[in-house]
Amino acid sequence: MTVADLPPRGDIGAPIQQQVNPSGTDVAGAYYIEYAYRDTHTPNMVAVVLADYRAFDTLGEVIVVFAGAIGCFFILRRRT
Amino acid sequence: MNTSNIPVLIPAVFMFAALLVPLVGLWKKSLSIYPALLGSLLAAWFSASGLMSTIEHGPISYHLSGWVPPLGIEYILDPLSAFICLVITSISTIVIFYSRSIVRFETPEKEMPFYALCMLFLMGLTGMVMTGDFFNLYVFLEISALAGYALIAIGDKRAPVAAFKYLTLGTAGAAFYLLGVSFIFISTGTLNMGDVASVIHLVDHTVPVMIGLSLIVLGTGLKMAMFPMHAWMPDAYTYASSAATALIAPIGTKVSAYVLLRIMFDVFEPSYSAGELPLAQIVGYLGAIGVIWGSILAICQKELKTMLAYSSVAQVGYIGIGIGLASPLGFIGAVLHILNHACMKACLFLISGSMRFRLGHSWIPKFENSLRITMPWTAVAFVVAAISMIGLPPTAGFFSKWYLALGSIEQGAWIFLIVLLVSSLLNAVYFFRIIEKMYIRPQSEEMIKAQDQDGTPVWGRKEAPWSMLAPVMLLATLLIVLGIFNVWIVTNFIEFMIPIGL
Amino acid sequence: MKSQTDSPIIEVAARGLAPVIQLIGIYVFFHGHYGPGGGFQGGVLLAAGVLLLRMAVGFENSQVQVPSRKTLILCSVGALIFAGTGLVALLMGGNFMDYAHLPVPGMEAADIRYYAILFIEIGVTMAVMTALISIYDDLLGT
Amino acid sequence: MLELLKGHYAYFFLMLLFVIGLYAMMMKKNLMKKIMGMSMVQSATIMVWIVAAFKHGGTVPILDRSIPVDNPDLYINPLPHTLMLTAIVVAVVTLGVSFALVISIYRNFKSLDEPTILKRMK
Amino acid sequence: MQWQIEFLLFVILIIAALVALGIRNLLAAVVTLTIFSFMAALIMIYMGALDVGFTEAVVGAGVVGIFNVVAIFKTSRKSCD
Repeated sequence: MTVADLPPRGDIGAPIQQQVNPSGTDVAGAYYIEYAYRDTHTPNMVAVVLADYRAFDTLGEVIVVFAGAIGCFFILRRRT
Repeated sequence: MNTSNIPVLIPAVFMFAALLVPLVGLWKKSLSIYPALLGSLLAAWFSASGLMSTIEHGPISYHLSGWVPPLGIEYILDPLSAFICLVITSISTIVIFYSRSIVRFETPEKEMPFYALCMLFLMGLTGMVMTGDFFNLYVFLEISALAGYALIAIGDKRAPVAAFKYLTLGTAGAAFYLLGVSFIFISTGTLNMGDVASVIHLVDHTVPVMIGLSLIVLGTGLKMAMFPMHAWMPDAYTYASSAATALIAPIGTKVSAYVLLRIMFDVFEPSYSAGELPLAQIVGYLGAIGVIWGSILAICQKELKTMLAYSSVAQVGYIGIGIGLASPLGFIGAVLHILNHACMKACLFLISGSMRFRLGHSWIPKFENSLRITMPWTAVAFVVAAISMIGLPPTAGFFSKWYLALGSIEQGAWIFLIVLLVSSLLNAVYFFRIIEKMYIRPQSEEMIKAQDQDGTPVWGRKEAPWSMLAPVMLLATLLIVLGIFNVWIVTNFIEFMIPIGL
Repeated sequence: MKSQTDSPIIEVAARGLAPVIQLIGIYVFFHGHYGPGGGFQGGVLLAAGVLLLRMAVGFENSQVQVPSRKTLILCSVGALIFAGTGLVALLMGGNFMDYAHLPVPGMEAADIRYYAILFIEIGVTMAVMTALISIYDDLLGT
Repeated sequence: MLELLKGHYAYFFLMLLFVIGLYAMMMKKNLMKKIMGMSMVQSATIMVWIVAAFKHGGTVPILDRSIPVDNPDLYINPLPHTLMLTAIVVAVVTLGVSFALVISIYRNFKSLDEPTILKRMK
Repeated sequence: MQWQIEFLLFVILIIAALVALGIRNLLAAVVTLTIFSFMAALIMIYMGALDVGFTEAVVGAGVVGIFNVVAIFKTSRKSCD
């Protein structure tokens, strides 16, 4: 029953859809929508967030893929 | 290099080392250890200088991609994270230095992926320690977990089964963590830890936040092998190869304990996670049960590595007790135990590796007093580490238990005190059993006969090569040094780490 | 799957279909700035093309496209392109991954970011494509 | 009650899926079935974030010249989408490693059935 | 908003999950899992997450399917439960 206390789906008043937090900092989502094109001249906001604002996450993602490849190599390949 | 770049440089050094190992290793296999060794030395240097600078000038906040924290990812170097990073990097340097011949012996032809996975594992751990962002923590958790699954899967014939168990439980833990983070994200609208800390008091009475925190604790507890969730650990540590175990066992679970400390006391206020929701108390009592349970099961084991794995369950329980006390003394005990236990476990697992390398087994009923003749220095190191595990005064292990005991007396938590005393006795039982076999039990007929046929003198003949002996002796010395200087460590480093409000 | 399939229809179909899939992959990769897509999806599609060939015409005959000895090296080179871009930004005085500090003369910061995103996506594509092929080769055990 | 159901039914379905996946991970005996349960757990977690990002009246987070960006209510939140892209990649790679482990287990024990494997481990 | 369609998608998603776990033939289970993945992608696209839905479709139908089939090919095809 915990999900019943979450904000309903699609609610514009939910905390993640605000522009400013109660503590005065910007909420990331609204900032990305507003400034993504101005900062990078790229229309696809998801690509901007992926490759610029949170680039280190994406680097981690690539490293995860690399770790998977190396891991399978380590587990299965019997001769090089 | 500017000190302000240190927070990102520690994981980045490991990352570049991991990416360089295949390039070097596919060209010439025997060279693949050098990028790994160089990388971990460099990272150790960075974390030492980071610790010094953060004690002098205060915490450093690093903005990745140059965006201000709630927008970009933030890395934080404060005394606690720098200290844990220093522990990780120095232990890993020692273990990688040790691993050179044993990797060639136990997993032949696979040096290149082994060292690449080591570097990825360490990158994940240091990233988890440094990060100030909930989702970035998840990514690094998965990097270290994936490397860990693969490292554990090679070794004994039964190792893949253990690794599969670890994989299912670890993935479930990561999914719990991600679900918990999603609840907190939906309730607060931000992922940055500092930002969450500043708005959490507005929403922390709502059910999703409570459930979210509980799910995070559950997921991290799975990774940390807290008592009811420890099922993956003994098998995994027993069947994996010695070098992999020596790398994963001392530091892998400790980082999850650090994450728990961070989230419960830094992001959420201690009065919330230890008062309003009794999560810290639950962690403490589960830790107490785990201490007793792990110690009792360790007594029943016949294989040295399994015994050490069960004793790891017990030692993680001590950290749980330190969290459960939710007081400055408990915090000091937990952090000091992270350091001490990393050194002790690394030392013991390295010794079991040396035994496998020279004797071909680490089966306790086959130990006898020829060990003290054939491997004298290793036996001495084992005694020092065992004394430290039991917790006798001159060694490091005593002092973390001492702080935990002081904390539980201060809180009036007598159950924890009793658990600490009883567990020391149980530790004594299972370690003295081995020491007795090592020093007193006479040689069996077959062994003497075999040596006679060999005809060569056996005195000190089978001691491990110096590249394996030196790390073991270094760790054993370190245990005594840490024990002597523990007050200096606590007053100069750990005092700065205690979170506000504890 | 190890040997060549008996049916020529499958082989012809796979040989005809694989370049189309890879073309779509390249389109998805370059169109990532303007629509759904980007490095990861493009890489997966490129890998899917190669995997289709590996399944249909056999392991030995599909070495021409991506030799399986080179996959791990290419994967780490792809990740190094990504990480190296960040490192260059660090050495030029910015923070790690701060593309505005990349040494490209005569461009404003937003445009540098635009091209830097494209550049790092090349690394992502390379790494993902070769890693997936490498995992497939290892699973098949040759 | 109906209002609650209409706003939250996605969450209820996803929790159900999460529990089904967990059940499969714990109770199924075949290793491949365990892996399937694992991927269901991950899918459920991913979709919780996606559902949370949704906005009534919002469009997809790709810049449309005719819709002004000054009002963030007109675009769906792009942050959870980005995060879940990473999570999907992680899920796929975990799946790959688990298949490698399964194949390795099958080489050693010639079975994928958990009780049989445990019996042969002795 | 036609929420009935989405409700139907969710119901199919759950049914596909249950069927995939129930079938004894692993190859059939993999096919059902692909349906599951496709439904998940449709739901994501319905929620406006084009990138995620696209990725899920590419990955779930393409790569994961291939890996599943290879794993079953290298091991056994029958499941006891």
